[in-house]
Amino acid sequence: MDRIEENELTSFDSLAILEGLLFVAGTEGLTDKQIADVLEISESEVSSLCHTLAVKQQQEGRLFRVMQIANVWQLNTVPALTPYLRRLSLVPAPSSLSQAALETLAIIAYRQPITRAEIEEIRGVKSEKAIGTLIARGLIMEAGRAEGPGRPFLFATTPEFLDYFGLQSTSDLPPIAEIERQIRQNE
Amino acid sequence: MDRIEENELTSFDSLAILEGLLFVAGTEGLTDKQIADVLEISESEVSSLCHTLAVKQQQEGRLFRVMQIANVWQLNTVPALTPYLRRLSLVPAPSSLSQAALETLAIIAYRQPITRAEIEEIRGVKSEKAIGTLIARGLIMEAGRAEGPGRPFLFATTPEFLDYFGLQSTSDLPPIAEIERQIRQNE
Amino acid sequence: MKEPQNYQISLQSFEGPLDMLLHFIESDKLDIHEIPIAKVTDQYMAYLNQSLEFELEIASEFLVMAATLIAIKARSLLPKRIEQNPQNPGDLDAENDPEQDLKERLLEYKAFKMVALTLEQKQVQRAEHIGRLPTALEPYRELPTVSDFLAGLELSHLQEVVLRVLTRSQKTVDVSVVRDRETIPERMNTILKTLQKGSTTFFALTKNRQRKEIVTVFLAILELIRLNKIICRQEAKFGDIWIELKKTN
Repeated sequence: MDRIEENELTSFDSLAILEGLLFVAGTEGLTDKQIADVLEISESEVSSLCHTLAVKQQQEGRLFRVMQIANVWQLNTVPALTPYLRRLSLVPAPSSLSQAALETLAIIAYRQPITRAEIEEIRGVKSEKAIGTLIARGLIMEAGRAEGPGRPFLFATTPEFLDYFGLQSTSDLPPIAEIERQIRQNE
Repeated sequence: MDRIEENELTSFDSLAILEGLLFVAGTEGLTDKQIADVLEISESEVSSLCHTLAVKQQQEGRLFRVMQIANVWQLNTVPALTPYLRRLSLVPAPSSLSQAALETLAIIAYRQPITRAEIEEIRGVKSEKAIGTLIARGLIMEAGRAEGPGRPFLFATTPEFLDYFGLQSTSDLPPIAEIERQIRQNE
Repeated sequence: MKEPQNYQISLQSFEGPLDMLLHFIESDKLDIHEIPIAKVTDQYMAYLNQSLEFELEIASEFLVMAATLIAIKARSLLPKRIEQNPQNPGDLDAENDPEQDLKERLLEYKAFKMVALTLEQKQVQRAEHIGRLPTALEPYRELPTVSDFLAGLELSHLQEVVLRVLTRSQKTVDVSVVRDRETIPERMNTILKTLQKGSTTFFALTKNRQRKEIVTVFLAILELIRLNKIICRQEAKFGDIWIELKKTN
């Protein structure tokens, strides 16, 4: 009896950990290997664990679910939530952009597609919160992944961003190369 | 009996919807008003609903929780998950603020809106660099100009400041007079 | 210079002269209000001299503080110019007492340093609570248009759905009924009337119906889409199709 309970606890815990990890991973998702490494299980067990989690989420009536998309596992909302998201999208959210968000937006506009690490290198400070704000406001979006270790997400401005400024494409942004050159010379 | 079950179902559904909405809002979080509008409840009911959700999440052993920070409700992981997130490098590398930035921020938090000269008067050193860092990180912002010669900029903390330190409002910090009194007494 | 630890600490270790003075006071466990200014001044000047020896750059703030300390020390050595009047606490001399001012500044600075420490701890605690990047609500914001709803929906999907519904009750499809054009306009009107009461779905419209009627519904919907009267949306392949009236402005 004790043994069974212990196993149940362990299995329950792995599900909770798995769900927590997927929660933070967001749309980047996690691969079989990543999940297997963290939970110290074999890669072949990952799929079954994810399905167990999906069943648990369904049974508990949760409106987001683990699903496998393009070889990564990620948490996504289910269509039943859509009407509420539509309603939420119509509730006015705080509209002004912080200085940090504005800077981040400007960098993304001129240097897109760009990774978070590259943005942070240019700004010299962490920019996660600013990126979150810009995504939530529909000003930037994830646009593929960079090559290299970790294959981090690339960010780009949305079509709505261009529409707002009446631009056909980002190449219509006022040029900065000349100004940059002048700044460098003055330094 | 039927009626009770119906109520339970409704309450369960709002919790699932609430969690789904918070999931989508991510680090941006949702205000009382946003939640109330979408769920068609009064703003005064939001807090109790969120607390019910937090209890449910805890009972179900989930490793993320609804919490109120900086006047918005948001879903965040609990510290128990941090070691696993570390293994996946999903935890942003610690980038704590410098002592100078923390001191400057402390002064602005209590004395806002405040000019750079006033900050430097209290700290006894130049604080331009610290102010620059804090602006870039979105923790403080320019909030108008002071009267008097040169009309210097006034600085104030941003909502992100509250979020960064997990504060509900600046009144979460102990009154500075109280701290000074303690220092006097301890001597 | 007397204490060897002096060599281990440079001016750069301090956030400024106030920070350095606090360090002396705290390491000697002194009360801010009882600081023996003479002793602190000596320590302070020793540090400055040490920094000069090592040719370290000394920020002007440290020199200003040195001047203040020396002024206070000199003043403390002089006899009081005016006797303190106990019945006049707002004594001009007391108000301008630089030693008192310095002590108040140190007290205030120490209080903020303690807040900074609290913030440092809160920063660490907060960092343990990690959220996820938000999902953009922009796609939900605008009332979607026909093309939004139909994006990704091909007629072949509609065909698949209708075939699935048809084969749900019966294995074979009687194709001949498709030719029954007479009822399609009628069905279109019925659907439009239903939609005026609210949106509906394909499954709802075809529930408990004969396959002949189902085909008619399907064709009526196709016709209504073509006429730009309704909006259809299918969340998933083989899923139900949401149907609503197109608002005409």
